[in-house]
Amino acid sequence: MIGGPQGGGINSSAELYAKALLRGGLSVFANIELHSNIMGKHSYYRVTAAPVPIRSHVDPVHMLVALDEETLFGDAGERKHYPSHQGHLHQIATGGGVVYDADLKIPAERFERTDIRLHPVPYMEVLEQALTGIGRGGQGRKYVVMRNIVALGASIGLIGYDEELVIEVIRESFKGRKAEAAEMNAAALTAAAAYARSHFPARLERQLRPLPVEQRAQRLLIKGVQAVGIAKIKAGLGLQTYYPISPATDESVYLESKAPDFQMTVIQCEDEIASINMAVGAAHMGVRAATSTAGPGFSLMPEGLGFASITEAPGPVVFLWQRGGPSTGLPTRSEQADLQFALHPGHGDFPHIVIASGDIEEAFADSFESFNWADRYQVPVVVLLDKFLASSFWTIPPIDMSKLVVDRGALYQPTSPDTNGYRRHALTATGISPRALPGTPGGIFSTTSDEHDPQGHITEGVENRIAMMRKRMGKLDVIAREIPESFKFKLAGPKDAELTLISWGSTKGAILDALPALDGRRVNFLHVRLMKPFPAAEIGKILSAAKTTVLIEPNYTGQLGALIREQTGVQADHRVLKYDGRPFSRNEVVEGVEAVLAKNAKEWMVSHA
Amino acid sequence: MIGGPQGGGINSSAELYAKALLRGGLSVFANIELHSNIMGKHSYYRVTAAPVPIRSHVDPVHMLVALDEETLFGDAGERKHYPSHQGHLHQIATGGGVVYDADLKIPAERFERTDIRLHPVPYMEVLEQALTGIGRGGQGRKYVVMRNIVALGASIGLIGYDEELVIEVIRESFKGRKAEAAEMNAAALTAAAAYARSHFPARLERQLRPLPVEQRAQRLLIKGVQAVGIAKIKAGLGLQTYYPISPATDESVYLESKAPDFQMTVIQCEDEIASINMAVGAAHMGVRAATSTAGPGFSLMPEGLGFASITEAPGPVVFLWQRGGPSTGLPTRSEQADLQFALHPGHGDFPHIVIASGDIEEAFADSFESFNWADRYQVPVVVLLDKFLASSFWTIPPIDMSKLVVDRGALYQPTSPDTNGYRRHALTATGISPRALPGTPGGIFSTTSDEHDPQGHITEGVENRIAMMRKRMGKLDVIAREIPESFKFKLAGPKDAELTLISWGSTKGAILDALPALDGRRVNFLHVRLMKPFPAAEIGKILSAAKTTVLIEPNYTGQLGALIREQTGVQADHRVLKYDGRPFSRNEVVEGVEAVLAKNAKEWMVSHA
Amino acid sequence: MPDAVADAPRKFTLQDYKTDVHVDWCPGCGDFGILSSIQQALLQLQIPPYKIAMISGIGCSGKTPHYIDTYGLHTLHGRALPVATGVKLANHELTVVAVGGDGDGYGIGAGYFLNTGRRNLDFTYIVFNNGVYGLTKGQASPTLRKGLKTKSMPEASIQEGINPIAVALGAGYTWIGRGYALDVKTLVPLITQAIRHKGTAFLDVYQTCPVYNDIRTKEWYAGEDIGRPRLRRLDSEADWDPVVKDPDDPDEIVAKKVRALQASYETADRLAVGLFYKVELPTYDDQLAAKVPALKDHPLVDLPVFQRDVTPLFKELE
Amino acid sequence: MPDAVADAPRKFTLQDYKTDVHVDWCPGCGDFGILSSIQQALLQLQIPPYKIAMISGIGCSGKTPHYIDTYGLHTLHGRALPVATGVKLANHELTVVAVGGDGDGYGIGAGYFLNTGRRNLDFTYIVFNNGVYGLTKGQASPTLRKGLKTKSMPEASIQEGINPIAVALGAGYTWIGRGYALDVKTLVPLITQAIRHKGTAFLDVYQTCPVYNDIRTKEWYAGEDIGRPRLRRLDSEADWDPVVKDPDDPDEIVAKKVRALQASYETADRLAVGLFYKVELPTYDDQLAAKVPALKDHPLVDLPVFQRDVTPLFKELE
Ligand SMILES: Cc1ncc(C[n+]2csc(CCOP(=O)(O)OP(=O)(O)O)c2C)c(N)n1
Ligand SMILES: Cc1ncc(C[n+]2csc(CCOP(=O)(O)OP(=O)(O)O)c2C)c(N)n1
Ligand code: SF4
Ligand code: SF4
Ligand SMILES: [Mg+2]
Ligand SMILES: [Mg+2]
Repeated sequence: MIGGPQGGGINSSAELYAKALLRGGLSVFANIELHSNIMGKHSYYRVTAAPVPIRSHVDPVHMLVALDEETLFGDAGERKHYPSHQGHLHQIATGGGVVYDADLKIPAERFERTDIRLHPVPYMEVLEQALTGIGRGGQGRKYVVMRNIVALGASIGLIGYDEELVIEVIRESFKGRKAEAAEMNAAALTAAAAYARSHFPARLERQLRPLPVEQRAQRLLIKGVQAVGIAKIKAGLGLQTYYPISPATDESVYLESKAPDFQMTVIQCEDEIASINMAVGAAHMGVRAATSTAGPGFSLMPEGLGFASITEAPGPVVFLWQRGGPSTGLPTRSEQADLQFALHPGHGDFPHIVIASGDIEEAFADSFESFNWADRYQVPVVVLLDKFLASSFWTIPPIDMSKLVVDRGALYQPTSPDTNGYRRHALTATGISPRALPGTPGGIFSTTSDEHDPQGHITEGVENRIAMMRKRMGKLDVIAREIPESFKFKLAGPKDAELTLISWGSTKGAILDALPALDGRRVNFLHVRLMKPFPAAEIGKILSAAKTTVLIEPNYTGQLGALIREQTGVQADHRVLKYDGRPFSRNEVVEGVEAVLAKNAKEWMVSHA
Repeated sequence: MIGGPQGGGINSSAELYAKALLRGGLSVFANIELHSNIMGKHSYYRVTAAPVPIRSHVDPVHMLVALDEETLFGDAGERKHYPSHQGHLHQIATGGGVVYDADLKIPAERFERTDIRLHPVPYMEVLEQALTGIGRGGQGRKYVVMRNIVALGASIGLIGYDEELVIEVIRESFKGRKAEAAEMNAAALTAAAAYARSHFPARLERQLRPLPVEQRAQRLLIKGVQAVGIAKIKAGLGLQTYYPISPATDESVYLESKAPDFQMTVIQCEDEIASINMAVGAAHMGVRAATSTAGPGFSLMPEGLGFASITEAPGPVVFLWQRGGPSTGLPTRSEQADLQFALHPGHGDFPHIVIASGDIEEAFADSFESFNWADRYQVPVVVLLDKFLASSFWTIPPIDMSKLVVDRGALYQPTSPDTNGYRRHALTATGISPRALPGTPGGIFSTTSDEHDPQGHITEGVENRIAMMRKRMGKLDVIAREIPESFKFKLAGPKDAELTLISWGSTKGAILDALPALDGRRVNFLHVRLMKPFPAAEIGKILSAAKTTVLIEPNYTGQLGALIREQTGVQADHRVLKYDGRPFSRNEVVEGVEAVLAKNAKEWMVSHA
Repeated sequence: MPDAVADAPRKFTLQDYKTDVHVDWCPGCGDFGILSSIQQALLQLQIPPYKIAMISGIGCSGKTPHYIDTYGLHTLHGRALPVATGVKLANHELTVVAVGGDGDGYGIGAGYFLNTGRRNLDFTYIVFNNGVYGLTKGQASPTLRKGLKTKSMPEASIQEGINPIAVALGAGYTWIGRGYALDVKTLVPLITQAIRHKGTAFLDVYQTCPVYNDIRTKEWYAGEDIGRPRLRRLDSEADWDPVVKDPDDPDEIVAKKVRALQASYETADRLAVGLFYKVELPTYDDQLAAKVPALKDHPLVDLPVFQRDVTPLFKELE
Repeated sequence: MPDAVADAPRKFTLQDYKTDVHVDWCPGCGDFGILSSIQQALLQLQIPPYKIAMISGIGCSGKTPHYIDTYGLHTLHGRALPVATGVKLANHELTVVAVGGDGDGYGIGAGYFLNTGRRNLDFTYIVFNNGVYGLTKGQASPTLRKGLKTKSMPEASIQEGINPIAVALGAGYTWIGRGYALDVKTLVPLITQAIRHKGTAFLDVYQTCPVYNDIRTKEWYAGEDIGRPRLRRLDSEADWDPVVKDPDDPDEIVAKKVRALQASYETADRLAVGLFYKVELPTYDDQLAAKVPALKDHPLVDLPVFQRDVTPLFKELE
């Protein structure tokens, strides 16, 4: 773990390090915690690595790299009454080590820990050395930002990882005009590693080595926003609308950077009401349109979603990157608490699809298929994601795209330019009416957010109203029938388990990684993905067959639990909840499950750090 | 029933008539159906009366008064493809009668009904006569609008009601400068009644007579918007914000007309986002603030509701007058389909109260108490109402206000002007923190929509986050404990019924009136009112004890049914739904219940007219 | 029909721009004048109906698209502009005309009115300015002046009406005009110019609402009380020159905007109609095409975007 | 502190307007200048802290109320004005100051910026105009001019920036000014005037964002590249007279508005700061008091409104 002030460079050193571990054939998981602040507040990055696949983080730290004092001891000083954290010193596992700036002159006693290794490194001195080594003596102050690389270098030296791999990555990330910077960073890294090895000869218990070259499989280090962005490009995204908001902005920024190459239009709107409505307008024209936002932005979209649904627009697809709520809440933290809102995002009864992705592969598949569903069923689709999935780096094998097909749904082919033949909202068996692409002779239609007849004109007639409600709502049954089970849920583990864990979204990784640790027990894990239309029959069957059930959710009310009970009547025996604005760690899952079972409690809250 | 083009005067004649019936000691129920259009489209008004209390309408019509031809035969002509209605001729009960304009020269065969009485009345001719009678000969064209009074007069003559009572009401409603108009209308009414009696001597089977004077109890004829408006005035409403939208506007217009007398501020905002946020700002200042809207406006309020809730504002109270959805939908029609949205009106988990009133008395009580709850628990409150309740006239005895008390909740009394002592969001046992009224020395606080510490300042600390989530959400338990059961639900009829009907909101009246007609069966009726926090234990107990349950809702998905199952696990055996944008009539309730039971169907849809 | 139409090529007839939908506005409503002016303008321009998209908000005015036989989206209250923007971005080959009421555009839609002006996408926005919220029964709209009370208002308005022309100037609209619903002869050419203009054209149209606005009536505009018409036609003034000659000359732009602002203020008995301001600047469409050259020849909806090759994107992540 | 303060009565000290909350803006952020200017203005006016309500939107700028020891509501993104309006309506004895960013006020909040100008409630609105969305990492804000690209933007903006002063003139604000965050000496008096003004005062403040706006830097405003300051002080111009003498004279109003508009347009090397326009018109508060006389002497929150006698209302329904 590396911690320090925002803007202090922890991101780059953590990401360089993670990439270097990947190159060494290791499986890496890296996630960041930061404040809703631009500069100065405390932020920290966890990098977890193993020779076997991992998809989550753990709380105990084996190597803490501190760029400042607060990282060690917290900010209890800052405002007496309410410290925002206790520092990370106490999180270091016995036998673990800490790297910090010797210039801080922290007396060893202050650490109050004899079970860990202290590695004070004079950041500036080492930096100066390194710079001198490449003929830039005395320029340390100018390059003070590079302290983060010094700190990284020292830790690399201590865990015994191959620094060449790090330097390779550094060189790649500082190219062209920045080549010089690459060399300075490389020098700093090497110097720091050397310093660490020479001053702290005793090796750390936990050493981290690259795999032998021949064992290094081809893998990617990818964030949720990248997976979603690439899937949308693949699916044929035409228009992306957005209004800046964390954690969603990064996805739009990613698409923006690729827009010229892939002939897309990405537009920053004046607000989320404009974002959703522009997307609805574009969808009606036949373009695959999407908008990305977080809870506060989604709270401005009910109006637009109802409009899209009643006018049977083919979309848009709304990517809802959840964050800590309610209201402005915790803008840069993680939570999965927008499910119930996403299920009822407006007044009246109208059809839409809600799917929640659990990991990179699901986010990719859901993002791609959503556009097919929007076109095919002419409904808006909400893809639920979150800050943890958005900003964490996951290690995955290359994604198989060979089976991906694009389905634009039923299009109207005018037989004659005579417009009167066409009914945009024609009543059909499936409730789906072939859509004309505006601009087509003979396809002329108008439609409205008012109740309308098959031609799209306003009518308040009773028979028509009933027919239209049945047409629109009936589509949900068609959707439920046609979406393959693989998109609805996954049951991992033995069918006849004695313990069934239930969860959704990005908590998936921590739970899967925790299963082996729930020692002895015969346990399986039901991960629910399609939230509307809900696979009630299938889920109901699984849960009524289950012996003991534990619901695991990162929100206060257990929103999936409520949905499951509403749809199946089944209530989980126990609930493990977390609502501190931080994602579940692997050990928190284990701890929570063990606790509810041991205490036979209805509910248990977990929160580390 | 009186029908005709919008702007044609059916409202005034129907309302004059209803008032006259009330004065005659009868119990009256009057409801209107109209188009979202200003002039010309078809509208009709039902006036139902009986010597015994009634709170609903029935579909069969005993006297149809037609101001135009469309009222009889519908508009199938207007746009070939999709007629908006079939006219009301077919709704006339056998033995019933119809009054229409003889000048329409409709051949008797065209009525295709030999079982009803036809009363062609030459509206203009009668009007001319009447005007001549008061020295205004030849001015008929000028007063053509009075044809509605002529039609009314004729029907009064035919049903044999006391026209003096009508004239009394006419005189009251045309006062001062309008006195002249009163006399003209009175003359027209008398002339028409006389014409009817002389030309159609054969009396109608169904005659309507006033009760003997001594039997006429003191009663009111009141609409939902009036009941709510008066309750808010009584409760101490300070600021009402609104943006025009049917069916909510009438409530604000009512308050606006009373504002000067009662020292209130009623402000028309630029949109509903402004409406809710102005109200939140005012609530924080200590003023009792409310906003009134319909579904489309409420779809713009999630953001403001979350803001009010996380900042623990004492309110506002949001009056949500439901209408036909989704989206713009059916602006002037009735539906109860905003419940699920009102329960989850924003992202994240936050506390608020949702209560749905079933009739005038409940609307009055809920409107009054909501302000106490908002102040006491510092949460926003949503009162669910609908178009049917808003615009229908109900007959009620005077409301007992002797037990109404105002509760402002815990207020902070500064002990010293030293501001640092005060914690606006102090952590207390109940989760409720005494609030200071801005302007008070020593009460200074600031608060924010970001997660905050007890002082209201931003902090992202984990311990504080957990404490604040528990504080806010914990208030829901306190609320559930403290709100009296009488506000939670009502169980009408025998505890040990063999059939239990379940419903909510304004459908209450039709169901209560229908109970006697569900002949033979031992039936009771559970009317649910407090939706959040939901009285799960009590409702669960009642329903698990129930033998056969029938859920009755005017929406497509059975939204209360979903809530009940989510909260109690109990699913109703049968569902009677109606989603044609019209309220349940008494006979539709009977028909629906008989049908699901007879066919043992899971679901049955009813729709008359 | 003005003569202009007679001379126009007869390919499409007025009938081609009309639907069989019953028009449910009140008798004598000014909306009829605007509706027929739009239809006549489209006729004069001979734009194929299937190449037109009419986008409206909610209100009496919002019903317009149902009466014009082109593609139409009758959207949400106050959202006509964002939807129209999405429509144009998706298919810039369509002639897009957004219409809506003054409450729709300057009240709930004010934020979009302002921000749409900044983009200069090539479409037209026509506001039916009747001073009231018609469809909700006559409350004051944002253009109603302070102190005025229309018949269905309990009391006179205590907030000032906005000056839409002034706001449009501040927002950056590149074509700004005003018309009068009952003067079809001058309204038709204004609409044709607005549609022809490359960039976002904003046209505010004074519209009578005989049912609720009993102040600005037909007679009031005609100035029957003051013996002369209240409407002053800008183009009838010799020295009126609202068109910026050199878009790169900030001084000319400011000068023309300042004159437009001056002309836009209403006095009790003088209201200006006509073209207030026009400047030719690169449209948003042009600038998008500069980033994605394919957009020069094809609308976004026609680009070959499906199953794009994303392998290079994955490569970046190894 | 400017001398003015020294002369002011010493009842409340600067400390009284400060909290112990850690200010988490970036080093060198222009917001520091605005914060201390507001505190100094309040000090000069000697308004008791408990009689002040600071209302803010969301953004770096939105954090301001936490740093000023008065009542404060740090609301939602773009909603500072509606909340401030509700606050003032509820208690007009409070001095209400709304603050927010340029994205907050002119982007998502544009509709409220426009419609608030129409009411003329007696409060002050200060916009921190830094040309970027600071807290979301530097995207273009609505004031960023077309063609400009700040460092965290992938490409230059292709939409025009709005002219807030011009929009404010169209919206009807009765006091319109502009300041510069790093010129506290002139900013303080502008803020005191704005707060003293009876009616809605709108003050746009050019603010440097050293982290994301690398175009309009401290040096740029100082005009280091052109050898003279870019900022032009209106009050330093002899013939500058932005105050309307006769509010009943429409011609003077229009003339003054037109001059204000003229002065408001920025050129590459000239930006005006100071008071652009001021007129004394009846406030919304005054007009409400005309309807409810009790409001003359008491704020709404103090009126005896509970358990009103509603029997007459029921009588009407018998
Ligand atoms: C979000 C929302 N709020 C309120 C309404 C109700 N509503 C319908 S039309 C309208 C205003 C109509 O006035 P205007 O926009 O001027 O159009 P006009 O009817 O005058 O042509 C309103 C407030 C709505 N449909 N949606
Ligand atoms: C509804 C909503 N959308 C988006 C955001 C995310 N957001 C937070 S601050 C901000 C903009 C900040 O820019 P500005 O208003 O100019 O303030 P500054 O940070 O520059 O002072 C945005 C878009 C939000 N909080 N709420
Ligand atoms: S209400 Fe007014 S604007 Fe609406 S249709 Fe009638 S006359 Fe026209
Ligand atoms: S990002 Fe810019 S505006 Fe925000 S605090 Fe930093 S310098 Fe100031
Ligand atoms: Mg209007
Ligand atoms: Mg900004």
